[in-house]
Amino acid sequence: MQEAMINKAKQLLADGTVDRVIGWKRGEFAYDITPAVFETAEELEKEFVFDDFTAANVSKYLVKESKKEGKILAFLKPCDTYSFNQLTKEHRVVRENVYIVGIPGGPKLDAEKIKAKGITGILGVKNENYTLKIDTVYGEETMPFYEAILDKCATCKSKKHVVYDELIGDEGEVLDSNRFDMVEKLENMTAQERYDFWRGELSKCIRCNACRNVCPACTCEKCVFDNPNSGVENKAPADSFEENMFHIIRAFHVAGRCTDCGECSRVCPQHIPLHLLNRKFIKDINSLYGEYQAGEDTTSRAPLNDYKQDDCETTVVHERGVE
Amino acid sequence: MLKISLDKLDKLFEAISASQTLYIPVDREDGAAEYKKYENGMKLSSALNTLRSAKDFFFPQTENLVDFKMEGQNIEVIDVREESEDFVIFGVRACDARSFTILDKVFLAEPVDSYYKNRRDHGTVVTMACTRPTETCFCGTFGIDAAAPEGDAACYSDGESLFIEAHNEKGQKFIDSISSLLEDGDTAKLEAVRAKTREILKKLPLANLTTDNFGGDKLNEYFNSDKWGELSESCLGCGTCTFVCPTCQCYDIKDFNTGHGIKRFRCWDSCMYSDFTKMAHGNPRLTQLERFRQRFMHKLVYFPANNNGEFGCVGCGRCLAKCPISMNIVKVMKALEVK
Amino acid sequence: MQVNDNKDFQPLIVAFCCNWCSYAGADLSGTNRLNYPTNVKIIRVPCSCRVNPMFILRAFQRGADGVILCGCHPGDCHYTSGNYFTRRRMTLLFSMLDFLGIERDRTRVEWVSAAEGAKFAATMNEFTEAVRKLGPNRRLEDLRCRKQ
Amino acid sequence: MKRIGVFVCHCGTNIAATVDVKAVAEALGHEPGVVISQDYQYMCSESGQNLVKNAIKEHNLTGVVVCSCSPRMHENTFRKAAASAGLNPYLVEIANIREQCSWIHKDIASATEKAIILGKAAVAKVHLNSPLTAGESPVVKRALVIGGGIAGIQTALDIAEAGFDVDIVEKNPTIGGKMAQIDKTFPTLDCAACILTPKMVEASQNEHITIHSFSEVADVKGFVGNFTVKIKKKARFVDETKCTGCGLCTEKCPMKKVPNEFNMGLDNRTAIYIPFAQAVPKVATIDPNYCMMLQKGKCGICSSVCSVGAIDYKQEDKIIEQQYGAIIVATGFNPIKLDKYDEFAYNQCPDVVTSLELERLMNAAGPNGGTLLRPSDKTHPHKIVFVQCVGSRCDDSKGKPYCSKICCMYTAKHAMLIREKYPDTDVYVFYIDVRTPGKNFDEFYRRAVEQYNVHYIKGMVGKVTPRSDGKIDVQASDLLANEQLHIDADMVVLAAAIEPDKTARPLATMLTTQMDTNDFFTEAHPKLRPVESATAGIFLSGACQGPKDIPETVAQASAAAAKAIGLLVKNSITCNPCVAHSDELMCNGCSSCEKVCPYGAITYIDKEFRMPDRTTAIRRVASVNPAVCQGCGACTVACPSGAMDLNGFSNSQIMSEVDAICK
Amino acid sequence: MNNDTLIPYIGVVTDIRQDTPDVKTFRVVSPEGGKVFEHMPGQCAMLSIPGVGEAMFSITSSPTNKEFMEFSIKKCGCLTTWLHAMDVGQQITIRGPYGNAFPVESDLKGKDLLFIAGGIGLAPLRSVINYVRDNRANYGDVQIIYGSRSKDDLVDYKEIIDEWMNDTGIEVNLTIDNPQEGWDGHVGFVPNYVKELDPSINKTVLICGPPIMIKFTLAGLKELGFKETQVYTTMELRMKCGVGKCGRCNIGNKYVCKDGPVFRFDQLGELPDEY
Repeated sequence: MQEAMINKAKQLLADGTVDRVIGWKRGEFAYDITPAVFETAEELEKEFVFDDFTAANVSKYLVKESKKEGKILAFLKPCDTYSFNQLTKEHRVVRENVYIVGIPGGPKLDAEKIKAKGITGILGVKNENYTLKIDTVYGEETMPFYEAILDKCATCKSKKHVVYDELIGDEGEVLDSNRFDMVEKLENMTAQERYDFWRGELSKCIRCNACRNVCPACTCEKCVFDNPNSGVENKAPADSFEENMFHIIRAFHVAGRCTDCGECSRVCPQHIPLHLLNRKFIKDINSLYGEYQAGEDTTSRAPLNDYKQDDCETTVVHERGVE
Repeated sequence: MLKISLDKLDKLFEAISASQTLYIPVDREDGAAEYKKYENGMKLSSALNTLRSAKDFFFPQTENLVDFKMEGQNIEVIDVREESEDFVIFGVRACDARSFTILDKVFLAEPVDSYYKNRRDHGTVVTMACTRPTETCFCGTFGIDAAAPEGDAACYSDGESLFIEAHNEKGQKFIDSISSLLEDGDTAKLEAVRAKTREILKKLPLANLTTDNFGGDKLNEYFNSDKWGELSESCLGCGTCTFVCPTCQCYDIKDFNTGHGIKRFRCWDSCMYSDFTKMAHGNPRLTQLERFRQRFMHKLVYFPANNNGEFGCVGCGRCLAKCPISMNIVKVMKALEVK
Repeated sequence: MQVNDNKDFQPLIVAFCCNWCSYAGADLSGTNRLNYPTNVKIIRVPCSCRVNPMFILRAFQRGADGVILCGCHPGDCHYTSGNYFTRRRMTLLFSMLDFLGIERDRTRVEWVSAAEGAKFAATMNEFTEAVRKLGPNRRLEDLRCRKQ
Repeated sequence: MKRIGVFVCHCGTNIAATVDVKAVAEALGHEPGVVISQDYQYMCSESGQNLVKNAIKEHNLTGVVVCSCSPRMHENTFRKAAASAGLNPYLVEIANIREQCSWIHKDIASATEKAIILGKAAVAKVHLNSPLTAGESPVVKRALVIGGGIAGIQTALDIAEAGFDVDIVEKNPTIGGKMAQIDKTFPTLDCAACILTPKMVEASQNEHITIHSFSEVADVKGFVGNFTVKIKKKARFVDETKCTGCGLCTEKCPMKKVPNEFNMGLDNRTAIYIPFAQAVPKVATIDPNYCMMLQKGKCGICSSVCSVGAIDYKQEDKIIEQQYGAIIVATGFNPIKLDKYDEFAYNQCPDVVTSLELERLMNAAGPNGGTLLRPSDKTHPHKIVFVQCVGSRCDDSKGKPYCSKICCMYTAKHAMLIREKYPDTDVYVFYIDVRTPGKNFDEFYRRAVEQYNVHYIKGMVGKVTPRSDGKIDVQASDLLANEQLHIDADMVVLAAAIEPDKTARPLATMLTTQMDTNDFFTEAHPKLRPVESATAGIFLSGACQGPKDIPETVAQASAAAAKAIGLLVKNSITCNPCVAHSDELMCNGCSSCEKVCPYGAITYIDKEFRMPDRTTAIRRVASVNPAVCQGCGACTVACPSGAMDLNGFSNSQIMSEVDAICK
Repeated sequence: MNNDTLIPYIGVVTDIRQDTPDVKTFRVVSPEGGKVFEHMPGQCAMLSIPGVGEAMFSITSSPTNKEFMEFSIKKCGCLTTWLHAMDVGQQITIRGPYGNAFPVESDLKGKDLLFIAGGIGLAPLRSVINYVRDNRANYGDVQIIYGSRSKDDLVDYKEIIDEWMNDTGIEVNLTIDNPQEGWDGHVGFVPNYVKELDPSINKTVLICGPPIMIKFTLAGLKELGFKETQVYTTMELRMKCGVGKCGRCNIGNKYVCKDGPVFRFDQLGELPDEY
């Protein structure tokens, strides 16, 4: 696949279709892959990588990149195309300046999951028939591939690209994922249990803003949390309230816009399952206002910018689940 | 050297925590380790290092500096400082231990930061030698020996016993307070373990990374390097690297109106943030390139320039593991290096 | 469930009322001398759709024990559709607060028309009582703001 | 930091009895920025206003807080006072310590405490108020009257009299409304047609009035001074401009079995019809549900007999669009349906009729040519029972909670007319109360009782049972005599409650006006602004606002006209400056705000910006049209970055109020 | 515990002077009377209204003034707007003094001095000018070149006219950007005026003003033959702590709040171009 992508990129660069390519660049280790822009065939040959660790969603970079002169080739996984579509819908990217090549999705691996097994000194990771052979300073270790995949890939919602100019590989399908299982599990807890769960999670927040800064829905020119005039600006989780406030408002601001790409949880240094907040909104929207998948198209009305006269009343919250 | 059997660690912790607050690294459900206030029954984490650095003990993410009461035209200043209680941080790794001396150079320089000093004076750092360094470790680059950590007192494990020795008076006082649990031990096996650790350290992928080409005199070589654009291109401008970094100490001072007074607090800030240097009429670091450059120039050039060549990095590897887009000081050093 | 019914607790209730219906309804309950507790403090907004979730969280941060939002009945919005948006926004927000384990009864949306002075008073009595039973807001307060 | 003056009103004892106003003034005097804090007996009085004005000048105030009654009451009073003292009127905030404090609380200590908090919130808000200047928007000098009954006609005539163009939209083929169906009017007993039809003709002949009969309002956009209305002219299959109203077609039409709605279905009309002789416009209309030509494509007689060729079977509904400066709602009323009142056997027995049906039965143009006969067997009734309050003053879900107001009087009228014309007929009236407030009303009622010997019985009719002998058994209780009665009546007349027309509710939604729970339009103020709706530029005329008799309706119709004229004479109106605005530097151009704006006030422009790195970039940003924006604030919440904010109710202002309240 | 520099003192504003349409000068004393602390010319202090903000301002009064400190503050942000709106008697918080100072007791001693200021840039120089006036014997000739947008924008105009211009051995050259009614003095931008006046290259120059003015003036001075080692300026960057710890004003290995704000141009040249 990596070869095919490099060849495609070289071809498109050569024939002038695109001027730049956004993809992923090899790191020091097996897993520390960085999104990068390539401009020449040499760079691509040398550093372009596409493997089990190229999980990063590069759509958000296109907000900036698509406004530059010339056209950029973006390799988008199915989940990334949803983000891209949503950005197009919100006029945040210039569609004409992006040439999208759809590439197969994950599952991608999570180095943190390998490390959590106590495996240290990782020198190389190989996938042999869905068993990971991990070469370490302390000898070779193995673990099942599926135990090391990213959470976001474990609950993949779709292997189908919703936008592309060209595809490499076969098109997949929308999956019947079990992505709401955890949300449901929490809904079935008592309020006290839910409170304790979230206090435990959110108290870990160091307010590094990685979740926000990586989020393709968070592309505000100025975030309310950075704006001294917004009344909610803050830099540090100075009180448990601040942690709640930040995450509630962030989730609310992306409600109906979040495509469930899972990047927030992937990048959280504290492993807070932030995607659950977004998924709760998605689940509510689906069940209360009809199935809606942000990013599926570029024309539909976002659920929060829409209404029906016979929408349920807010009391629906009181009427269901566990108190 | 004095030692205690590893299976008696509980006793040791109980004894320490009886007289002062004890913090030890413990495992969290998600596999990460974090410092927790010791309570009976807690188990010392076997992880190499804690997810957050140990700097929190002396330089917490937020702290209240001073309170104000406003009444008409008048302002009352309320000093909220209190003498810290004595505490012990146990199990600090060599890299984090070194970070304290780096933070000291900032906070204990004149004028001394009394908030930091207060906690530093009351905290005893008990370090723990590494036996299982990992691929992201590069403390050796900064002359740190993971098998011989600094700190007020240091501990070493040979797999059976925990050996402990004092590095200064504070450390000695600590050892004295638990001496009844300790016995003299033979260090032969320990020395073998340490030698093995040092062998592993040499085999790590970053073992050959050196600071030879960095330092206070390298401003011109690196500041205008054309590499910064490429390196910073994918930086998200989040604060993860700075917040997990044991030596990053930039802070912001903010006021919070509680409705019945003003709390002035300081909190960690990040030079990676777009508003870090923003003023009413402009920003000297306009793009992520400048902000990204600042962080690494500070650690590799500016800090050594002011501190006799000491670098502002201890090679703990947290940023290597945690950066959402895996851009880090090692990649920067390798890309920039002019030999 | 709270066993203690917090008889002596005086909750602080912030009520956001839309200018056209609910604020007028509140006025009417005054004109008709229909009592409700002093715990309720009303903030006038042009439309219920002006109420940003941030305002609600802000109130809780600052020590409110309950927040109620009143607007025109669906279909009667002075601005045609404002309260329809309110309804969606608040349903999702309240659901999220519930998801985080914040007591459901601390938040409410009620449609009160300009003619429903009695409903306004009754709603406020009832809501205050419901919040009183819950006791002080502890799960969504900012400790720094707690009154010493 | 603002220099704020606080003015606490006693409102006589309205506030001062439950709120310690001195303590409020004293406490607010310590708030930051407050340089003067005073209390006064009546702040809204001239001397009270002067107190505010003088303080503004003397203390160089940059903000004013008045703790008084509801801002809905006197906000404008104090804003004007401030403006006259040179302070921008939008630097005034009202703390509502009467309706929302003193009137609802009894304990002085806690009410005072609350008043102080409300005052603090207003002070906190006024700190963040900025001076606002109202923009202007032009007024289209044309009015629309919706409904062509006596209310609509009167309003239209008055507006036209003032020299403005006015359009009447009437859903029926003719104007005239309910009054056209009425026989005589109380308390003078003059003929309704005699006084109404000249007005109808006057309306049709007035050069300023355009009548859109058989038409409906399809869509309303815009705002005061500048409404754009789509009017649907329903197909009547007759060219209005050609039809002379000769009536030949109606005579020749073979389809003669169409229930005649003008006569309450008591007789029939033809498929092509003119509702009544004096209809305006006097133009035939084809009822497509019954016309053979339109239903089956066979017939065409009307077309062949029409000498002017006015029949057009292919006519379709037509939408016309027109701008208006003001809209007057005059949609009127209908008697309620009596389907739920089985006890009165209305559906079972043709001789149980409603009062409006009785009007037609007694009318010379009615089904019996003015002779009162029983609908069942066309015999003369000798005993008639009137039942009052059928569906009015009900606390169950069948009827209406309100008093329909006109029934007592028209029943007295009916009773009197019957007794006058048919002295052999006994008339019984069952009533709960007889309500006769009004000029010469009680005298009228007393004449019915004393002069005409109408049997008024205070009591309820329990059951009405048609008997096989054609009589109707009326079971009732006489509350004064405390006995059960059985009356063998020949006819029973039910005074059915009246309710707003069914078209009113969807119309209210289009107009963005409010209705009460009974679907009557809500006036802007129940006492002081009874003919205006809360929505600027929309006025209320007649029974759409509440039950009314004819004199009251006409009075209100003229009042609504006066209000509308007051608007139309202006060349432009001052816009509400409390509108949304977008901070272009923060705007993402994402279109969320545009999606939630009910007025289409937000558009997007591509604007060139100087970026921080000194390059320029074109960015898509939102732009609000302040003349179109009505200031609801929906956009402010839809905007994730907070770029969109609302003048007068900004994020920071509301948050500062929250803070002050929660302090 | 020892006093910490982050814990401020209280200052009382005893006088407010409207200097220009957007500049006010505030007189600050300690609640007990007298100055809150001593300072040297060029040093700064952190002023704050708790809850509103805290910012660094140069102390415009001379250390030789033993009664009070003065700050000339231009209205440009949240805090300064607040300060401009306050009344006499208002308390503020104040901490400092921060930063280095102009070397009035070393390098500048005995020298002929040329002060060049633009707009509010006079504020830090006024401290030095008055210090020099009060220790006249220690310094040589003094020339002041001061320009602003208009006559109304000249800060401390009254003091300049009434005091400075009447001092012997002080030459004051004023200029405004554009011609104005009631102004018969020089019209033109400061850098050009400096070249026109062609000051002796033996002078030591102290310059402060908007960056663009400094840039062109410096270039002009170099043309005239001045060396970078002869020219001092004072800088402004976002600061929080004032003591070189918070990291905000870091340029290269310098912290403007601690190592500055006064720099000689040759020192600035060694720093990365990030100010």
